[in-house]
Amino acid sequence: MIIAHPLLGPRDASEFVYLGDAALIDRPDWQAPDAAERFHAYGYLRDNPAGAHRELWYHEQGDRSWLVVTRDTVTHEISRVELARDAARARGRGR
Amino acid sequence: MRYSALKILREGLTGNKGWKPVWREPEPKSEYDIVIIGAGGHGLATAYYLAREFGMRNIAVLEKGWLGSGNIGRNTTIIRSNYMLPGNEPFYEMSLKLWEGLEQDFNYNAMVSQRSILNLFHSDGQRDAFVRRANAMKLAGADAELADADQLRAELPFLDFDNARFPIKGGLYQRRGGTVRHDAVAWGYARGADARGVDIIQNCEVTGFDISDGRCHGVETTRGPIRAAKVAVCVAGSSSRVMEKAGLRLPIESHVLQAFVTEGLKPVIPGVITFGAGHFYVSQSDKGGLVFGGDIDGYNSYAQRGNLPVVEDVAEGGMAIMPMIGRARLLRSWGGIMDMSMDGSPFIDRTPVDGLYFNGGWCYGGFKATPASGFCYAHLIARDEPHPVATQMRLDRFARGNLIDEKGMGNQPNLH
Amino acid sequence: MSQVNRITGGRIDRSTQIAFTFNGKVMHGHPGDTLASALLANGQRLVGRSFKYHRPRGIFTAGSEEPNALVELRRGAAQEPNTRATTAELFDGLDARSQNHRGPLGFDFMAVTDLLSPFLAAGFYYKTFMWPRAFWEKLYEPAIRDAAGLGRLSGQDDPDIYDKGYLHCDLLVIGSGPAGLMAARTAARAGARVILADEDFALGGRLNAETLAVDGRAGADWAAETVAELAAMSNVRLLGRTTVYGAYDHGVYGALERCTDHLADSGGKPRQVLWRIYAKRAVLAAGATERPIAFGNNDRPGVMLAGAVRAYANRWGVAPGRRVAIFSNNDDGWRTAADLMARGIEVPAVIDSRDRAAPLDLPGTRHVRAGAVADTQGRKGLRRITLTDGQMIDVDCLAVSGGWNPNVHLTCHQRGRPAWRDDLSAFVPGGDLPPGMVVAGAANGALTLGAALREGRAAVEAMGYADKTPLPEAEDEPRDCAPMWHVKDSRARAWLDLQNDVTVKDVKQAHQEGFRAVEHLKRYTTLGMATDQGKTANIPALAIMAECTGKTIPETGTTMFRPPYTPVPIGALAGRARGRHFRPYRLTPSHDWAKANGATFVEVGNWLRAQWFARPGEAGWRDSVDREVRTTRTSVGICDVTTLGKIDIQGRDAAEFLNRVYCNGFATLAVGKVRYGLMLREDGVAYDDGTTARLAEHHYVMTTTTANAVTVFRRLEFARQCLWPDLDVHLISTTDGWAQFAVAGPKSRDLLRKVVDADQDLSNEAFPFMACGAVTVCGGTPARLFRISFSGEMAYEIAVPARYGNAMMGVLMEAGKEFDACPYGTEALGVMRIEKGHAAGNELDGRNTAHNLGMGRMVSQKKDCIGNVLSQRPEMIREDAVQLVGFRPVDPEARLIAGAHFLDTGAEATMDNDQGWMSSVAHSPTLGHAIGLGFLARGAARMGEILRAVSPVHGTETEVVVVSPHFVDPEGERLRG
Amino acid sequence: MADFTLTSWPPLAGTDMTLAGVRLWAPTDLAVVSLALPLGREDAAMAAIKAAHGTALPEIGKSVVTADGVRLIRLAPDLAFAVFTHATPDAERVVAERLGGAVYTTEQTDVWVALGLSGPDARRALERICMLDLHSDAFAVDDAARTVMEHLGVLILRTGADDYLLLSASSSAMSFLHALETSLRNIA
Repeated sequence: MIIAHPLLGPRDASEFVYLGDAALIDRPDWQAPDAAERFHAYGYLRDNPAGAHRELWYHEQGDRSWLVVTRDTVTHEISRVELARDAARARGRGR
Repeated sequence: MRYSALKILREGLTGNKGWKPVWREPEPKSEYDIVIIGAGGHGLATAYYLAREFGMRNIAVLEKGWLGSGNIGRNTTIIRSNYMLPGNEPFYEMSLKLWEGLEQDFNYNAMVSQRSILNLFHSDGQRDAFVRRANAMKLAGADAELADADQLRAELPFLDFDNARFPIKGGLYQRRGGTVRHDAVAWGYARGADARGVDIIQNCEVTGFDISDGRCHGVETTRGPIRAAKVAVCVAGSSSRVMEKAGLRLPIESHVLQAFVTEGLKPVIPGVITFGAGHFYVSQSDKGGLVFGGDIDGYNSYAQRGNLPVVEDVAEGGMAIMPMIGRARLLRSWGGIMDMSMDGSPFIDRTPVDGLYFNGGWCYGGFKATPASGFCYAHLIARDEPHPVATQMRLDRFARGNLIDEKGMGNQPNLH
Repeated sequence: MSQVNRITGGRIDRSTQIAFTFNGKVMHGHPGDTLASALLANGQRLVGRSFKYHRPRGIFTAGSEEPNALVELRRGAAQEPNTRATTAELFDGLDARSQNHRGPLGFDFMAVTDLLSPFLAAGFYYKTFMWPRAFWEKLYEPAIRDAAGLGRLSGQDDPDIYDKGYLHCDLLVIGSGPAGLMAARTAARAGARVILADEDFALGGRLNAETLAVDGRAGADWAAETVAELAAMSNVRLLGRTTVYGAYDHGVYGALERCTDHLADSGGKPRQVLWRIYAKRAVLAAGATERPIAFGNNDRPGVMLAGAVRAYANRWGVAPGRRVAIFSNNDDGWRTAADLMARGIEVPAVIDSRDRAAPLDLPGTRHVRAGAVADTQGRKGLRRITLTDGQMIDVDCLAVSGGWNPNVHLTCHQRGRPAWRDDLSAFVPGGDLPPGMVVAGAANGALTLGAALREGRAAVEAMGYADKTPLPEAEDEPRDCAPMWHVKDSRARAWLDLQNDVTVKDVKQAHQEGFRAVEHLKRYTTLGMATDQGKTANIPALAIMAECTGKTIPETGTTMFRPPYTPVPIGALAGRARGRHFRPYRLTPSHDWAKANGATFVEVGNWLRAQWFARPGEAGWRDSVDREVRTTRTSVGICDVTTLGKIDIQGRDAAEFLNRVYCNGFATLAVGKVRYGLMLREDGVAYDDGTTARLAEHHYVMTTTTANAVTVFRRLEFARQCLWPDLDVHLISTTDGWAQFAVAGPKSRDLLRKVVDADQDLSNEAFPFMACGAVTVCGGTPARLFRISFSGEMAYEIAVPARYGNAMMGVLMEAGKEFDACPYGTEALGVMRIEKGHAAGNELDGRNTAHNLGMGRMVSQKKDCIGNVLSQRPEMIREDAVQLVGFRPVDPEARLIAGAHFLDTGAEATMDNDQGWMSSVAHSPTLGHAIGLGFLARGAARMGEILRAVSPVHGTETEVVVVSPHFVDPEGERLRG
Repeated sequence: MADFTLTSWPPLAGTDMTLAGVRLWAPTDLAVVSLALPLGREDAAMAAIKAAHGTALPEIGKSVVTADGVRLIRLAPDLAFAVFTHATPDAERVVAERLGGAVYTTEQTDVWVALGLSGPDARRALERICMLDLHSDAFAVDDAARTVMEHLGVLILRTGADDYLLLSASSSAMSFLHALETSLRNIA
């Protein structure tokens, strides 16, 4: 597979390490009253769609950036690649 | 029709005209006591044991494609019970015992061949972990045997002892481990279930569940609605897709695992051999092909195909431990979709919906589990309580913190 | 034997004669020959035996689809089983043997199975061999395994080397026939970066095997000119002898180049290179494969595909027979007759299954209209054919054509399914092709030469590559084809899969038994599972199944095509990664010193570390390790600990960051201080531990375990980029940059005072336990000093730039001479950490929590940190959970075994009674007996209890006492000294 | 205090060979310092770099050689390497002093080993291990990229039409050398 890195251009997926669903960005609030349930869902439950999947890849043999890649799990077609840092900020994460 | 050498002789002399279909092709009825979704190995085994052990007869097994088209027909055919944790080992040992009597039980030669499985170790730490595991196996009534490097050198001279990057320090044998002709397992169970009245309905895809008041009353299918008192999902590889129709999210990701076979060769490899410092395991089929595999591709996928890096990684592992296979040619590759669970262990459980049962999360280890999975699932469905060897295979174990993590990799499915 | 069947013409070099052997018999051929063409030239018709019935078999095709003519090539370790004679290039000294027979090829003892064939029908083995149970492994299976298989591996290490590589192009053209050449030429002239690959050693595809003209000259000459033009262009790469075997995601193609297989000796060069080709676009111009028609005894040597017969005559100047009949359901078969007759080969009859006039006027041969072959005679070679009307014709070769199947394989490697075309009676590429791929020529169902040229150009024109020159002129030869899959009137067995011996009857039986889905058919009968993957067998078998079910062929289905297109050696897929170069290895900075000073090395992940340093007179490793421990505990020892991961962490928010990634507090660590940190996974399980030093206000250096150095870094980057993207934190690995040495023992300070430059005060007051700082050593070399201890002794770790590491080891030893300092390896390190009860890899196994490790109280619940929420799940903090404790044997002489399980006295050895397990053991030279660490249910509350440590796999059990895991200096007085 | 001297022992010192017409050698006096740009203060950091070196940081994937002979390689939005000839083990201090605290600097010299590859067939040799497209249309002179070769992380730089500089981890220097040497032998 080839991932079109937003800064570096097309790179072979074997330069990357896969983590999983990009929902892992949405780490729950540890002080929420239902933190235990929320962390359980965060850590263990997955949509696991057959189709478009936003997922995290790490460019370990490259610039060390984490990327959010939108990839179809049936065709493997990649439709979008973002820097995870930007995606995280867009999801409201900061300090 | 009972199979035997005599029957073959009689048929051979009369032009093989008398063979009957191995299973019927029934039309679906509008209602069953139990509907099993998925005519793979586990689903067919479940139907077989429900009929044979629990006296249930009014059962349908619904299959989207042809029976046995899932992972029962795309695996590396290995059976073993060399697990470590109490949540797993008694279950897999039960499975191995069922394999040992299976062919006589269902009168079909699935070529259960206990030629042994060997897991090599390459460091003291690995050895310690294998000793712990071997002892857990023995405590569970399984067989286990440690071999040192000298013994392996004598038994398997083709392994790379002298020039290896990671020296072979020994191995853990399970002599009762081995291989089975995978398709024949599906066929044998199908034949046995069919003979006991189970309707196996191929080309019948489940499109939805009939759920009201927290209870499942049946399924919608491409061949019409079917009512059932109990609906048992058994579709590893597609678990998330099917359970989503019942409104449930699972602790599962779907990943592709590739496997490979070489051209036929005269016998060179006696049993199953597993590399401990790279991703490679191999056995030789009765037809002579080296059947081998390695790691999953590592990304979520529902495509039954993988990519080159893993093919190369597996071949590298093979050449690293047995450089004699360099001139054996890879003939076919295939990919199966694995239900990779969050701790690497499976589920046989009720769901929050009454009357709806779930069996899945087998990772890449479902084949060896087929008989026990069918038996324990049948037990759960028939009696509404888990079989004693499957009490920990629960969907809520993550919420409780009772992990069955053989590899110690945590909640990242692609590392199991 | 001479080349009795060599005729005139052909594209071989007759000026050179080369010798080869087949089954030890010396034969001759010419450069340009394949083994198959040379065997035929030498009149060798019988070349092998089939898989199941051991039937005599000859050469069936002229390409990689060959099911029959498989040989073992070369000798000794280089022996190569199952090699297709039809693709093996002839070289001087080639040594080939037939395979899969017992006794000589002509009198195979195993041919008895052919007589028993009524009892060996499809799937017979599923129905028997079940009684008695124990006989399967002992009797039946060994017999089956012995009979099965084809060629033999040598059992020796593959002597050749292999390589891999990466190529990039705008356009990959697969196949160098007319369509491929046109596509490549057009794109190349337009400036594209083009790779043209073909499995054959001679580029040109079928043009080399045909007599058709292009632009008024022989097609083969036109091909050669075009190839020459392409070869001269710098933007073109020609890859002959290269099979593009797989189409992978996103335009990555796998290709195997055979570099030295056509040479007697590879000369130390890679035998094959596995290319990964990154192609923006691809044209699949892989041609088509002819299919046979099934009829009685259609498997005899001498029954061949018509296109192959023609190829042997035209390309290789070989007559596959002297009297050749043609059996065809299409016009193309007639061209074989015409070409053979033009070369003076007698063609007694063309048997055309169609009831229509001859498409070619061929005086001198007989047209059998609406005819069919019913049976054949000739035990080891064809002698006679019998037609359905009863007439017999004496022939020594029968050329069969059942039409052509486009080679759609690569179009299906991703999601594509072929589509049926009634006019061709064949599957052609359907939808869902691999992105970027277009198909041209025969592979696309354009079976005439003119159409192939047109499609080749059109395919790349659609991509924007234009060539204004006129298209080469070529005819659209007649290609009418009327389906005929098998001769229904044949009574004798009619073969579909020649290699695996699957007959028409087997397909019918599969249908009868309910194995009607294509995949059931394949799996039950083994159809298409042989080395040729059913390239000539699958479609006819599918058609026969369709006849049985009354459905159409496309309704009946097609089978999946998966990589590889043709088999690929495992050695090539592995490339260079074998032996010691399977994976890179890492050396510590003091490796050379250690090697020169008696070290034994051990693999620790990718690292090679000194395990112990033997001294003269020591009887074994235990002596060395005991000495190293004693010396360290009584004086001073030195250990290279460079392998621990080091991560440089800088930023205004570094402190906050560390406080979130460690479960214990880091917000208050002062500059110049070090703290132990425990890292959890988000699931609450203990993951890694190490120390982190604060070198400056915004500057820290973290150490990780050796094993987790890479993954900890990855997780930190995840936290930094994905969880808290607005913290100012920067990470960079410095693991390899600093050579780091533990200097441990009561004399460590004295030793370091000799090495560290004097401006650093090393007194306990100035540089206490857990102090750190930048220093200089040996007169100004920058270094870092940490007062930390893994051994439990007063100890330091000193780091110098890695280039000085080897010298530093020598300097430390030199300075330590007066204290009898010794180097110590990983074994002594391990003994001392067990004596101190420190968890290491065997304890931090990814399953244990801080609670299990006895560090539950370290997990702060007062701050947000990775893992603290899930670490509090009810079953992870159970009272009766296992906890890390120490063990000593009741009998001080007894040994302990890591991996033993704990049972109460008197309890039966069952899993239900299992109380835990021993994780690490050592002989403690300090205490003089064995010690162990282990996990025991409610362990912390069971001090002093006596248990059994059982190891059923060793057949041993030992009584042990539960003790504190801190065996030596439990109060930690020494390290603060 | 006794006098002890530390001699430098770079892993590939002395490597210099010509195979397949390509020179493969190990420069051992290259210093490497990483420059990390503080979050939110990137402009100040860039300005400091420009002030110190007279040249702005290039785009990601590019490098530039400053007037004082420092090659600045931009590896990521917030990360660059400064590579220059410097024999003593104080490269980080030298760079840091010039940047006046506006940039986080880390000594990287001994983290890496370098191998130079020069000759018309250098690219053909690299083809065997480097998955990047090194055609000059795709990887021009002064381009830089981190990638993986034979399981080793490598920073590859094109320093001339037929010249490359490759950096990889110093602990695996012997495997790194083996990878390149084998590539040359296999195309010879």
